[in-house]
Amino acid sequence: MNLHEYQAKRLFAKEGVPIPHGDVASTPTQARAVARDLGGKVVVKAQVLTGGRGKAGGVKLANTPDEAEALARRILGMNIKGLTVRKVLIDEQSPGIQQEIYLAVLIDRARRLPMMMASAAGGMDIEEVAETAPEKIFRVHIDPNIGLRQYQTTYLASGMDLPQNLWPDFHKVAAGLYAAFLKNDASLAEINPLVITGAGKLMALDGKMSIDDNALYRHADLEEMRDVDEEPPAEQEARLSGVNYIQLDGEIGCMVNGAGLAMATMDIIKLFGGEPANFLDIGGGAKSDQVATALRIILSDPRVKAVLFNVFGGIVRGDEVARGIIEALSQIDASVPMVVRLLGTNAEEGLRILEEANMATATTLSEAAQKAVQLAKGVQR
Amino acid sequence: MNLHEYQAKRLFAKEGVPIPHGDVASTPTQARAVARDLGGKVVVKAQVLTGGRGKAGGVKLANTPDEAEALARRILGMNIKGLTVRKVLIDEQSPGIQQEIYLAVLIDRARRLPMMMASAAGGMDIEEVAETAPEKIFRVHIDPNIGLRQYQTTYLASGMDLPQNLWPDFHKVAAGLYAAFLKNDASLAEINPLVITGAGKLMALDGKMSIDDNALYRHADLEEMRDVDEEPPAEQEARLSGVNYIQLDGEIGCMVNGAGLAMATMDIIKLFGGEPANFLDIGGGAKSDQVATALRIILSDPRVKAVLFNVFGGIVRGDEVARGIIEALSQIDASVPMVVRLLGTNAEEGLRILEEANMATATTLSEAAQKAVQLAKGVQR
Amino acid sequence: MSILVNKNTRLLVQGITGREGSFHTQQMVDYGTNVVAGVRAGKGGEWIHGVPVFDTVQEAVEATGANTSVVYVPARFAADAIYEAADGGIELIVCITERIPVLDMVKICGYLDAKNVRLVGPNCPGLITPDEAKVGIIPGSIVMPGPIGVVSRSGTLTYEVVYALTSRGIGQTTCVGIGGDPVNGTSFIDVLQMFEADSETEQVIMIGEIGGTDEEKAAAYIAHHMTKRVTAFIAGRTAPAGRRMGHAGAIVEGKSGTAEGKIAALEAAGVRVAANPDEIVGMVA
Amino acid sequence: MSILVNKNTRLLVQGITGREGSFHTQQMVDYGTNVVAGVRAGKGGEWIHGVPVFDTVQEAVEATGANTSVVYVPARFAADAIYEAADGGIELIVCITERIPVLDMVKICGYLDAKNVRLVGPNCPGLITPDEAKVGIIPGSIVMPGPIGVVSRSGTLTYEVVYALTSRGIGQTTCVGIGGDPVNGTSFIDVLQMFEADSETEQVIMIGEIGGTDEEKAAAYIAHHMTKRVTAFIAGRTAPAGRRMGHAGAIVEGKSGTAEGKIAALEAAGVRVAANPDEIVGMVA
Repeated sequence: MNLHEYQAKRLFAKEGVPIPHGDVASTPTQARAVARDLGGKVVVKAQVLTGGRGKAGGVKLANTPDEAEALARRILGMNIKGLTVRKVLIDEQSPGIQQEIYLAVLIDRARRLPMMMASAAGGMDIEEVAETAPEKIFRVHIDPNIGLRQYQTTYLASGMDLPQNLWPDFHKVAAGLYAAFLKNDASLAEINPLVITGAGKLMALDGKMSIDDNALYRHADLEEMRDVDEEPPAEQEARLSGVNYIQLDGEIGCMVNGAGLAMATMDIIKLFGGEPANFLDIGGGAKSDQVATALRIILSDPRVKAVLFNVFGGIVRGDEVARGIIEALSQIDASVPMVVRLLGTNAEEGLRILEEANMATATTLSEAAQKAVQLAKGVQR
Repeated sequence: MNLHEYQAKRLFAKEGVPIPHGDVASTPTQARAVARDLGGKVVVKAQVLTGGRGKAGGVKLANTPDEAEALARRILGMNIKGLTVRKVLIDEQSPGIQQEIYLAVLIDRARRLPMMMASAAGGMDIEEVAETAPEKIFRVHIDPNIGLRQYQTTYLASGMDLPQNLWPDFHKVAAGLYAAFLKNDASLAEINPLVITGAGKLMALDGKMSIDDNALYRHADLEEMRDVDEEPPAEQEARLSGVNYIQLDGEIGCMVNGAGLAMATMDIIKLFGGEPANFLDIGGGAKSDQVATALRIILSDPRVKAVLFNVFGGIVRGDEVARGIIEALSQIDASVPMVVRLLGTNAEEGLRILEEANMATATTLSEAAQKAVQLAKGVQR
Repeated sequence: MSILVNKNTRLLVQGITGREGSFHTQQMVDYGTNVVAGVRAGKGGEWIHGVPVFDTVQEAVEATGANTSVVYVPARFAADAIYEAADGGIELIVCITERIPVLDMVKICGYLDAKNVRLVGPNCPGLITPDEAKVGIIPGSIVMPGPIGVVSRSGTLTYEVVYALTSRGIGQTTCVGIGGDPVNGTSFIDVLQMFEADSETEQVIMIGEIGGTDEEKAAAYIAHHMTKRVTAFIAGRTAPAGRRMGHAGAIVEGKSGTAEGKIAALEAAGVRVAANPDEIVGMVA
Repeated sequence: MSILVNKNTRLLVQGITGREGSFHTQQMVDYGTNVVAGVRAGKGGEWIHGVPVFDTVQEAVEATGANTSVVYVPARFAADAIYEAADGGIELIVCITERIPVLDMVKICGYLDAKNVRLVGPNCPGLITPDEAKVGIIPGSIVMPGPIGVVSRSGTLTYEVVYALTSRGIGQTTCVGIGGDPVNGTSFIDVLQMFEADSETEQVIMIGEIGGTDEEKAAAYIAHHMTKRVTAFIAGRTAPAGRRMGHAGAIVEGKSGTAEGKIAALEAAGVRVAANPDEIVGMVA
């Protein structure tokens, strides 16, 4: 789960990371009030869960509450990469910035440890820095048993040639960022830029945070931060019933168990000239009612012209899946043709159930995909 | 630093360990008020930092507030093993106790890990159980990186044959005790007895806790719990100036650097027929003002008839020690004879300073101890 | 021969009384796996599918000599189960459970490394050595003994490939699902190393997917250390780029997280990469 | 020969700019120890007593090839210094600092064990191999080369014994102060093992004190594994029993924490135990 900038920065501030004074607003009037309280010179920032908002015109400076209101009016409702801006963050301006630093913590999958990365070349172009001048990015791995140690932040600060009088403050910011990462079960916590202000202090001007979905059960406070407005309704329903669903642009709905097999199924649909309408993994241990929900979600997409079921039972059982399909079809008026491929645990029982209900079946994945592509084309005719 | 029962139990309760309702009282009137609030049937318990208070009559049951007041009057001011009782804990009685369990966490020096011990044979005689039936004591080592795990408390509970319906509660109590141990940098946290009440619930009837003195700098709240009334004034002064001093019954004051050498010095005094008046380790890095304080403390004991200085410089420097002695002697009217033995780092400079001041010196430890014993006897004549 | 599990496996089932644990214990017993014990605190003394249940792993190991465990307990109890297995003297832990928080896995992996205990998974289908031992949830009906070692980050995609092999009469030494979580116990390299050392394994099939850099590292390993032929499939060529947050992932992975990057690395290492899973069978036949 | 430190020791001083660090660096340099670097964050680039100072251990190790470090930093920064040394590639860490909380030491020891890094101390005087290297605070003037290995839990009591040896012309291979804290890096057994294996050490002197069970464990080790003669002294025969709290300590240690218990265990293992430190010299002569 991704957090908005204002949410991430508040979590950082809780751990002692300095952030600008500011508040979030949902209307131009609110934006004006916040700007007035901050003395007028503010920055108005679209809160939207995607990158590139700056280039899209979602971040603007205002010098008066009037200007802030006008900018908020322009930015609120703006569409950035398919997402509607519903909130703006109004922060006080930080004049005379001396330097922009990049600082982040994430999981390094290869070393299986959290890693902190820092670079003196912060700001927008950090990915380019990573590619063209990787020696400008300094990294330390953090042993979770002993935490981030002062010598590690000294190594980063000294590597970045940070002025020595800022080393103790940098340690506090880095320790705060790591604490926010750890306490909130984040998979990413990033400050870009961390600036040296005109007054010579460190301040986190922007913040990003992704939370490990698997850990949300122990963070009720974070679950409440979820911005359901930014989530397509079908994906929301899927999430609530434990199904992993991502809507795409094609015409063949897929219901598969296992993310790898789901991706392979999409790949093979494309290989045979079709376009998948979605990624859908019903997950391990899926019960028949989950299968029914998944099918309802697939069919709620009007672009879907055929559905391919590809279930290879292991922890999922074929009979449960078959019953879920039959149950769902009894409730939905499904005019769309379907192909079912069922193998593995309890597949025989599942196939018996499906054949009783006159469903079309297939044996190999290639066969199933080709049938689905043909069926989808047949409907188009 | 040792905590009183009521302090330890409050720290346990903070971590979710059930304790009886109760409060502490310094006067019989207060004791009466607490007993009245608790409904009259209470237990009155002397709060004193030593064992054996039960046998000394420091723990008594009362059935009415009047009885509680009378008992408090009798117990307050009582002398138990040299310590005066200044507070009593008034707890509600726990009727119908079904079983007494022993539960403790401490550092196992050999394994270098915290260890939890539990026994179904709790109560007063647990040391005897340890000696005669060690198989009745169950132990688990706790890796501080992963904490106390549920399977470990299951092992303890199943080993003790605790009724299965109490296993979840026992896990909570054990986890709470370990949390209290860890959060407060304890070297010992002990519940004895942990009882199964008549209502079938677990409850910590007594509690003991020792805090690691070296960690007190990060626990201002615990430092405030220190009961300075239970500390001899000389030991308190020593502690505040960073000197490790324990008053004994003999006539030869010792000032030594290093605990091992201090003990060896005491041993050799005894070997030559003397009795040490104290254990005193001025510690590593002792400065001259600390030496002066230490000497003042030694001489404040009227039983002292001679003083033996035994300082082997390493991190402590001989010249600093010598200056401290001279400085102290310039402030104190010391009629007591002294022997100084000074070796190691900067010893030459120290000896020069001492010889200038006409102090008696010795070369070997045996020689120094013998001289001190003779000087002490000379004063007696 | 085979790797990791075989006739000498003495299997302990953690969470044997749960819905999944009980169902798959039956499947493993039916397959002929030597399931010697189950664990569920509070159910010690009971029997399930002819398997004795104990309150703790320690008791189970002492009583039965179990050397391998398989974990079916729900995610929030899985870390506890893995630590218990490691402390109880189990040498190989196979964790089927999915949705374990990644920071829990970071601590678990560090702990197990220090103890020299191997973990396969989590969020994996387990492993199977045909006709010897099935540990996890890979359907026994789709495998047969033979010369191919299979290792995969994916669950059901593994079944797909193994089923196709068996349908064509090509058997397997051992099939290992290492799981697709960001942090897990056993990597491609670990398993490739074991297959390289296993005298009966003649060829290896490796099934990867997008994300992380495990396939790229495996490619480097294969190029320098493998004498046996490796055939691969990478899922996710058509997967849409997620709405990425922040720059950190890109800094770490660069282009290497993509299917194209992985396929290029593998092909550079001499690995033949199939365009679809059905194709693999023809490539190893 | 000798153990742990010698002419090949390339010493790094952590906390080199502090009062103790600076003073003892001078002493170590004067003794002829190969002090190659010092560390103090923020003072990188400076020089102290002819020794270059670095901001981090990593930089110091890269620049100078330091293999051993000695820690003089104050207690609340000592854990950080030890972790830094271990992460920086130091093989032997000698921690002079006293008053480190015991729970910090528990974590440190676990961390170092997993990394295979040796720690001597904390709260110890360090070690010295006469005429080769002095690491810590043992006065160089009281030692001389010779055939006796000395190991001790006490600081100044060690000096006492070593001084007596040297005064009588009996030299030492290496003198090791392991420190008297409840949890520390190196035990009597670790050092006894090294002396047993060291070809130049002919006899060993072991100096213990009351508390814990390290001397008893050493006694068992000596009985079964030592061929060289061990002579011991235990301080604290006359120490008063502390006002003990709770029963836990007694359950763990029983009678073994007392001087009587330790002396009995050592004598049962064939170790001769001196009644006072001056006596030891005559027993090894």
